[in-house]
Amino acid sequence: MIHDALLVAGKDLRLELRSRVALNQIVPFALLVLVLFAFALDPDRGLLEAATPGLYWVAVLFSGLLALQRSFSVEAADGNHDALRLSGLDPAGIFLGKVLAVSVQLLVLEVLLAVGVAVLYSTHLGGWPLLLVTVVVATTCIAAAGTLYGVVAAGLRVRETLLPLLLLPVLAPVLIGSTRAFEAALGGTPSEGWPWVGLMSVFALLYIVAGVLGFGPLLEEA
Amino acid sequence: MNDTWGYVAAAWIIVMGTFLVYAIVTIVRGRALSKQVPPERRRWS
Amino acid sequence: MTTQIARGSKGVEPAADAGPTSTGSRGTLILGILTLVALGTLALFALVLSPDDSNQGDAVRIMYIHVPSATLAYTGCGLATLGSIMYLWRKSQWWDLVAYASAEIAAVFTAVTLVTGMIWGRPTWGVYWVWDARLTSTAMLLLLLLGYLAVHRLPAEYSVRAKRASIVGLLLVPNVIIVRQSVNWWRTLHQKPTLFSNGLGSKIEGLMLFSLFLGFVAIGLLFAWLLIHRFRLAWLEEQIAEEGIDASIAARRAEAGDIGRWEGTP
Amino acid sequence: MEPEHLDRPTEAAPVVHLRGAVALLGRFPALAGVDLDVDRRRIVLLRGPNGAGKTTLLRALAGLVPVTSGEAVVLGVDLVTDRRAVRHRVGLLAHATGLYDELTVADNVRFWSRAARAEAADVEAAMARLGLDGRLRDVSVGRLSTGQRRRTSLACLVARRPELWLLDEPHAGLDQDGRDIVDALVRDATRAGATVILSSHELDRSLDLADEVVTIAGGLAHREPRPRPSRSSATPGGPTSEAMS
Repeated sequence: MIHDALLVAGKDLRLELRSRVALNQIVPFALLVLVLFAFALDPDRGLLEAATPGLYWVAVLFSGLLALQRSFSVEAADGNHDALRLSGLDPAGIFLGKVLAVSVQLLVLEVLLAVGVAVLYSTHLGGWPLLLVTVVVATTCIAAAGTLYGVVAAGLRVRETLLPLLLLPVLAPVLIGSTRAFEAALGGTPSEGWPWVGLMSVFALLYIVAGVLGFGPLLEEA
Repeated sequence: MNDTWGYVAAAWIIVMGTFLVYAIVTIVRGRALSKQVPPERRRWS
Repeated sequence: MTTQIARGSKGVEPAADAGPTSTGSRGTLILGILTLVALGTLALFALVLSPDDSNQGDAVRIMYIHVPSATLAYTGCGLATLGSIMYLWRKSQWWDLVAYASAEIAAVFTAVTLVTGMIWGRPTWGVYWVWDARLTSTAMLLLLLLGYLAVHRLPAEYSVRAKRASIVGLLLVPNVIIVRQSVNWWRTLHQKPTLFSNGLGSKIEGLMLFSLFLGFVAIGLLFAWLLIHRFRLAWLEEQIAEEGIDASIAARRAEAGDIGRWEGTP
Repeated sequence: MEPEHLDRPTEAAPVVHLRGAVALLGRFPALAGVDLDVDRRRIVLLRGPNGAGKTTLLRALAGLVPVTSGEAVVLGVDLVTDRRAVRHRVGLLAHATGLYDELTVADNVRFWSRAARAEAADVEAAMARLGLDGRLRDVSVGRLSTGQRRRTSLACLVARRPELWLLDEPHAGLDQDGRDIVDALVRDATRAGATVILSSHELDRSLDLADEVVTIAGGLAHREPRPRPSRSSATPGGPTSEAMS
């Protein structure tokens, strides 16, 4: 399972290295969202500053949606579904590999976005332990739930519209949790943030277990 | 507090109306589809 | 309410006397009559006989349908998850259709809960919507249910739809729990405007308690009646989809009649 | 897969055994009760009009399409109860290649071969055999011609060393050189103990290659008289069979 996961993750990351779709399209999109928020909210009245954690995670969530769509569109090539089933790869390994690849891409994106927030919104980043743990846990949540619902929507003509409908309500707790944890970290009260990290960890665990068990049956059909 | 009766009435009408419409839609579709399925496959009949 | 019009509508049917051509049966007819009686009694008690609340006045009368609807919405959601688990375990279509029917009815009940909650909120809070923990998580429940229903209605083969929907359905209850938990924490960090802490002046007792109890009975009966009919409707839908497979196998074999042409060629 | 394992004498049980196999595509019965037996080391040609069910038959044998009724045993695995177990032992060359357009030829062959736990040496050998070890190696698959993609796809299959080869129109889209390679690969595979089932419209070439011909029409299979004495039946599993081909 681990061998297969690393193989699939390596393949997806190599694919990104060769095509640079995430780097050339998704990262600029995320930065653009940050700029648009500044247009929508008056940056001088401290509104932007107060809303920074929320805006940051909304930007991550939407970019994550794009990254997930991309992760499944590379598997949508003709005959790829059959090839995966014939390959002898463990479905749980495929799931973990895709989660890993999406997580790595999102983490890079989040670092770039954090730099963007620090520069554009003049946010002073602090409370590092909580900040880093929140980023890792929330990213795992988005990647795990996204990959599971991504395969539910995969292979259907309505994929692009179905995935957000399925995924966004489910990720609402992650958005709330990561935003509150960031507020706590930036506000210098990290003790308020840790329960949220706990809740998100439960979420991540739930979706990893569900994905490991459910990916096989979902890959298998017709 | 007389105006609250308006809200109460609205709530009850909307709720009962929704239930009624949903029930009728279910029944009507059930009747339409029942005709296409032989009775031995409708175990409740 | 429903059944016994039983027109033997067309001669194609071999045994029109086998039963009414509907999703109704004797059992559901009795259940339907009971439901109507219960709803009538509920209206009488909730709107006429029970006293108004010392704080909320007559607005409290919305509670007798709002609270039972909310409870049954969550019950339906639980049934959908149970049915999904049983489908994945036993691969039985019966359970999948139970899950599907409950999810659809739960979505209707959730919508009703939201609307009554908003209408109740207007006289109580002065606005239709507040970011109350219960109201917000109920709105999220509706979205989660709509996602499940969208997957179950995908234009695909039954086993594909059922399997995908069951995985989504399986996660319904865990999702609802996590959403509720997060929304609760989110709101309680700031303020606590729930309907009950802010609302009722007097304790619920006497006729009010009885009316609420009656609400649970009546709405519960309605839920059961709808569930049976919706399940049978879903069953019919799948029967019609499955029908004709036998016929198409025969038609396909007939194509083999062309084989002579092929054997002749080198 | 070790060679000595493949070189075992012909087992009594056939590699493919179908009786009244039905496979549905949605509600359409693409296979409407197929009977088919194939012994080890045979090369079987499936032919028939478009839409006859050739592709579905190959996909069913690969364990991709469920057999909903009838008997179906491939390589000793019952497809009706557990079709997944057969997948890593068969190789399917389909119309769609299933390759990643944005990865290079070498990336693709390596990924799919490693997924099947193939040896690194086999991967290189397979690419060399199909003429993919030169300039093409580092070209992304999206820029290949149809024939070159087909070769890449074949290289993935060869590196896996399957026990049962299922080739859906393997000659289509290939040049003369490519077709010769396919034929040679097929003969080598059966010599090493594998079994090959292929569908083709290129009857001149395929009839020459095949031991048996099966006609598929209307989702049913009809065996035809053999075009020529089969190598394996004349000298079952014997080394002299190579001389005759």
